[in-house]
Amino acid sequence: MDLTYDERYQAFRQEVQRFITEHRHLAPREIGLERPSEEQKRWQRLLIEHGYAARTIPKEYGGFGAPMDVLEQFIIADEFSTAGVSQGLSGQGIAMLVPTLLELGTEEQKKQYIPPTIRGDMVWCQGYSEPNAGSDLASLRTSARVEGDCFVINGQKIWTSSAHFSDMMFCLVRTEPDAPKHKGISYLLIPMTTPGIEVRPLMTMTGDAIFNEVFFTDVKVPVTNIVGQRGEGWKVANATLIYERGMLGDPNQTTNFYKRVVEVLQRETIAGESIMTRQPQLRERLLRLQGRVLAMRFHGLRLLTHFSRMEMPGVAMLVVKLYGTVLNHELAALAIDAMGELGTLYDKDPMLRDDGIWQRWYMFSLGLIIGGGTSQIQKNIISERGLGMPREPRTPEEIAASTAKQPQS
Amino acid sequence: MDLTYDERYQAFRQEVQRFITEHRHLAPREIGLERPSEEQKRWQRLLIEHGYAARTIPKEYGGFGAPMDVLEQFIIADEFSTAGVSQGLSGQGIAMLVPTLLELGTEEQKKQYIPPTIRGDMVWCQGYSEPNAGSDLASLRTSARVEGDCFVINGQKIWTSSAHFSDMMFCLVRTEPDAPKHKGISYLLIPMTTPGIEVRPLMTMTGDAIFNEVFFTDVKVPVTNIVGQRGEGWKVANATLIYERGMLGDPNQTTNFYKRVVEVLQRETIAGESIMTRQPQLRERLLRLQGRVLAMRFHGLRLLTHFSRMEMPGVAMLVVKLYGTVLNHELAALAIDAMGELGTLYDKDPMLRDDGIWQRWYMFSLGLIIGGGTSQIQKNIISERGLGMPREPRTPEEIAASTAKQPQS
Amino acid sequence: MEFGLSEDDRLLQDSVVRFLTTEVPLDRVRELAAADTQKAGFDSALWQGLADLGVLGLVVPERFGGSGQGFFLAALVSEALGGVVAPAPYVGTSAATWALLLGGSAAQQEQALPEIVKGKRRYALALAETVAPRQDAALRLQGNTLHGESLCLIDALPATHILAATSDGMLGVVEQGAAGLAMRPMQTIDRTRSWGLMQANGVSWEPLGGDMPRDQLLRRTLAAARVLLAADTLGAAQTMLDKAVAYAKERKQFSRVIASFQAVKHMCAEMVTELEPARSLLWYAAHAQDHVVEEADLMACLAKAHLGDIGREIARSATEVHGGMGFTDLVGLHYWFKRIGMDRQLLGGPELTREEAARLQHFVQ
Amino acid sequence: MEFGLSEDDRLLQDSVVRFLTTEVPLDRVRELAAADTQKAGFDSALWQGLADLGVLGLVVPERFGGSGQGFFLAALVSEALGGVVAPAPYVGTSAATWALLLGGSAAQQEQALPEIVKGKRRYALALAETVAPRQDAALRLQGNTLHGESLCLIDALPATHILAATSDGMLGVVEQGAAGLAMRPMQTIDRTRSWGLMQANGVSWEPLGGDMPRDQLLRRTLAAARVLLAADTLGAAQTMLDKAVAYAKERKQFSRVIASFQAVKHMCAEMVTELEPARSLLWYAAHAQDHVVEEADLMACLAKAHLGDIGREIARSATEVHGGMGFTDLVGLHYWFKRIGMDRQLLGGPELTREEAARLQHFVQ
Repeated sequence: MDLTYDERYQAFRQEVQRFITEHRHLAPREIGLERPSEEQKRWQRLLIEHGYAARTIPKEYGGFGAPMDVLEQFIIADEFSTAGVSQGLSGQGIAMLVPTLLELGTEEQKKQYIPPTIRGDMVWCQGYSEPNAGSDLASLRTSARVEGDCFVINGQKIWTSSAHFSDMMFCLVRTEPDAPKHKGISYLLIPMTTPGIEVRPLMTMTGDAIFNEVFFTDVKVPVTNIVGQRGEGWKVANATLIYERGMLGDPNQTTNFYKRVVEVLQRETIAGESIMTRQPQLRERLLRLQGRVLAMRFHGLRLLTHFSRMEMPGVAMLVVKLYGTVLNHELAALAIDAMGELGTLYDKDPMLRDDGIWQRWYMFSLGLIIGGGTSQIQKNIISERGLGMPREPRTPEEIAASTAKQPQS
Repeated sequence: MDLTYDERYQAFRQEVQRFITEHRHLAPREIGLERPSEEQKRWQRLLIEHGYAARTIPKEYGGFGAPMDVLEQFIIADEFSTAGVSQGLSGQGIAMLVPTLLELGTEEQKKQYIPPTIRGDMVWCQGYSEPNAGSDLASLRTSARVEGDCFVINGQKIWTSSAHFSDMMFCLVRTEPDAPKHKGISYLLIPMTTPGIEVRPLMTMTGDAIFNEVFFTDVKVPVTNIVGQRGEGWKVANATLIYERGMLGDPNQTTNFYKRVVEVLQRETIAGESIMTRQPQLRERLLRLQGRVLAMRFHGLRLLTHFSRMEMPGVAMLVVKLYGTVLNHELAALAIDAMGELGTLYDKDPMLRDDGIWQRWYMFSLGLIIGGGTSQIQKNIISERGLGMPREPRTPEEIAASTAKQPQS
Repeated sequence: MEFGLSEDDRLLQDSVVRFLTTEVPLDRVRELAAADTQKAGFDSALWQGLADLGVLGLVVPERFGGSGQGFFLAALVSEALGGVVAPAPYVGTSAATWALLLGGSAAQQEQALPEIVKGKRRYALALAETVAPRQDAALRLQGNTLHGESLCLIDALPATHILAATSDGMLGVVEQGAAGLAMRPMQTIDRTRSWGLMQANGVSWEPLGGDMPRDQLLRRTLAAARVLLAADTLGAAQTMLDKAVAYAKERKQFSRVIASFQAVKHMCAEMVTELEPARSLLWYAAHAQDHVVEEADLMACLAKAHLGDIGREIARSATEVHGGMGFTDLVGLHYWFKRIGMDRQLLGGPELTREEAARLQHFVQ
Repeated sequence: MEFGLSEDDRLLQDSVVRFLTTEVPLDRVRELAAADTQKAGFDSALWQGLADLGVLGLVVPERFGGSGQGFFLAALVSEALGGVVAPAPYVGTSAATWALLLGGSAAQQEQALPEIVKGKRRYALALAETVAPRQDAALRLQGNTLHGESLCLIDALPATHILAATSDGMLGVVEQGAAGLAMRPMQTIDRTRSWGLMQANGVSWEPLGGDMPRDQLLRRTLAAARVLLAADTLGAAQTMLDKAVAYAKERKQFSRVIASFQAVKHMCAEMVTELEPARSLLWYAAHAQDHVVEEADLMACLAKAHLGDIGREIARSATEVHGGMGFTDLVGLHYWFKRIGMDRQLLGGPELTREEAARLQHFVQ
């Protein structure tokens, strides 16, 4: 154990701090769920220029071109997060499409899509989930048949966040209807302005519509808009799905969240006395969660060390999403309980605390427990990949479904 | 809702109370895990004579011969339990064998076995479980082949409580090795003095040996010692298994247990102050458990009402074992925590509290969560029989195993 | 000895459930939830229908137009309303009816009860501060008029009257729209009922004038309200469980219905294992309000806390069984989720009501 | 930045684990557990072996014969010992070593530390009353001698010395067998270590004579002992999980290994999901004892509480995965179950140590 950083990293940290101090007046407020503003794009370009965004993306594709160094990445994230300054654009184009193209795209695709994407000029949405293919993504039904030099797409996607303001979608479709389940899928890039695409907002329990349903009726895209080979879309997507699953626990965010819960217990009162002193039962819950928050934070450092040593962390990595999402949910639940009746306020009530984040997070974190693989699926993955336990034996029907062609229902 | 009892039952309750007052000086101390003493057998005979034991067993088999009335049964149990007076002998002969014989035994079997069993002169143990057939009882391997007018038994049983002082065992054995799994089993009655039987105590985590392993080497019993038909043992046993599963939650016992936990929190101190006032976190746990204890108690009354109306309570009945065993475990855990370091005392330490029941019950109730169908099996039963959810689809191997003959390993 | 529903209980329960199934389809809930907060949480036709069914007079003696069948049935009705997340000010009105019965003067009873039974009078509850005063809110008497503020009134806007407690525990009634009274809606997660904040600036107030001592009356009123809230949670949780089981039997993943996966089965088994004994506890707590008075408030505290906790768990699990669909508005499951979340926080969350139960049993001062 | 085991750490850990795997087979544990309580919980050959491995000098500077590698490694050793439920007085001796390092006079260090490293001196801890005095037990100084009683001494009988705290928080050392000292074994669930009660009637006592303020020394000593106990739990819980997974892969029911049932898989997944982040917390708490002194006692409190809670859960679940076999003595799983149960209760259960953590952060007075 050595939690100090060597001189090179200390210097790097100071450099990041200096950048933040000098430029924070230019930083936009935390980036919301809308198309990037001009201000945000300017900030993004500044970050790229200094290597604090798109750091490891090659210069020829508009990035900073630094070699991969997870400690540097960590220091950047840590400093920006501590300072409360925007780390630039996120979104599925940057998080998922760009890594995929870098690995499996053609040279033309890389040149065409990566530069505008990382600058925020081209916004992407992800078309994976379907109403009948949730955890079981491989059973998707949206089809693409070839007509001339085009794919013609029909079907429906769901959970498509930011579809209503995206330029493009990266999308999984079934191109080989006669192939076994996992083998008939291709990975296409679809301009959202193509005729035949309809985007409908999908309201969630929080009352927001950050997701959409997207309907395709005879949507035509050139056959060159495929990434990887026909029928190999499952593999193309899976590389980044793993990436996404690993990303879903953010110790910095949870730590900040915990600190705000402490404030809630200190601030809220009954008969003028703070909840912290008046309700030892809730204090106990807070301390219990503090142990878990710290465990998560140190666990993040442990994983970081594994990555910096180029080691695979194994099961220690697989548990992160399950642990983190449940923890966020519990933190929000405690804050709500500490506020008693007032913990139920929502929307724009004048007495609303903290902009209503607690109820919103309580629900949204439940969505995260479910989303990207429910906790049930997570536990399957942990036990199988992490502990080497066997898959459930397949039933005769499953064996049939995975080898035969898709049902035509 | 009407929690009053009509006059007939009020009179009955008074009669029971009167009996207890007049005779309690004759009652033995709580009956332990040994062969009934003469005093206990005298008490048992007195109870039968007055109809407080073997109440509904026909007179010709030595019982009291009253018609079934669940409210009467409840009142008897309630009054004896409240008064802390022994309700007479229990044990697997009385609880399981006698009901089985009444339903499926021959007239000779009833006459031969029931009278001495209910008087405590004949003690039984149960031979169902085997080392390789725990939850999956139907895969048992102990075999009985016919030679002349005898079954010849070979194999091993486990979890055989009271085997070391029993006269007889009722036992499941495989008599038709070529039949499918559930269909090759027979239900035999075996004198424990038969040559070839070896009983070895089975130590458990509590340090007690209330269970045994029983080994059979060429053990011969007459072919007439079968209950029901050859190959139908599974059905014979299942009638009483259901009975056993329902019996495992006893609200009176849990209520008494809860009261003792309250005493622990009031009695134990830190720096002279009771845990009840000093540790509000533990008080909260106590109150949380109180809610559950009361829920269980009232739930018992609800089930009683169903039975008295000759209704099947459905899922409400199926949840009892899971709920009750976990609750007992949690109560013991709280008592241990309230005692801090002293909660770890065991065996015969001079400072031991309450004869060491807390740690013993903490472990024993975990055993009950596991025993008689683990909580996993319970949840299968609840979801399938209670909520109508489908069984897991069977794998090709399972289908083969349940239709083909037993593996000869 | 009958611990359970009698034939009559079942008849009433069936008729209420049948009525609500027809009258409160999910679309109606959506519509009212989307209305502005002045109108949210109240369907006047539904209320009149409930009055016509006789549901508002269950605890009211026959001489005042009710059927006098007792509190247990009122709790069953609350459960049924929770089951369909009905937009009806039932908890407030029923708890106030109970307070009037126990603590109103003969004249007050004569005036109010027949109107309640007919659905003409509806009550909000301004009691939050007697449990846990937050934001320094309080109602105080100056002379004969009421001053101050009360938060999170239950069934605030549809009410014609408000049952309000002063900070020293006296119960009385204020008329909606009285001079000096300002009532504003509070926006909460639950838009199937109505929530409000009242400010009183010299409002005319009529104390309940019966014989029951002030403390006892307040305790019994709180107990009734808590049991009704717990019953509401029970009904909502049962519906969520039913929906989860039904969805699991329908939804296919990996070529089989998800109800055949052991993990899903066990989640459902755990829900029902909590729910059924909790129903028995709730039944007793409701029964105790009428028939075991010495246990009425203890049982109400414990039932409220217990249902609050298991309701939260069931709301989560049932949502999770629905997968992503549970998180959307498409199946509307969130109305139940939020209703349960609301019930939990009102008139003392689990930790507060358990602490009260500890005091009632002299476990602590 | 290296949050994890260095190459050297791993080498040491491997050699300790290898040594323990050979030297502490389950049969040896059984044998010592069955011995009478005077002898239970101590294997002198094992202790000498640990001394020969250098394990007793990890925190001791080289000039006293140790290797001065730091507390983190001592915690790794405690984890390894918990992993095999080793009958060794490690927690007591290591915590006392730490106290001597921080708060002993030069002379005391010179005298004690080389003996500790060689395995000749072993320490019991009489500290329970500084956390939560029960049964009115207390140790008090009268003049220069010690009077009173202390309960649940850790590593009581194998000790040659006792590190004891007076009720006003002063630490000092008593010799086993000193005049006026009575030590009797206490019988607990855990027979893999030794527990005792000491009665002092004018026992000669030597206070630690270094410069560290009394309060601080006591807090740092408690923190060290708590981290060692938490590490012991971590090791024991990891073994229980490993055994559960291995058993599940072997055991067949319904024609398939139980590891292929989703319910069993998920139980194991839940265990490891708790255990891995807890390991990270424990690592930091151990590291903090040496390197982040200002967080040393807070982290120790939180780690002890957290491992105490998840240890209990894992002990239950792992037993349950073993089915009936887990309840028997046949696989010996209960030695781990009881060891975890013991660690949890010592020097403050989860609720008490969390309350201490709350005070340390000024959340409450």
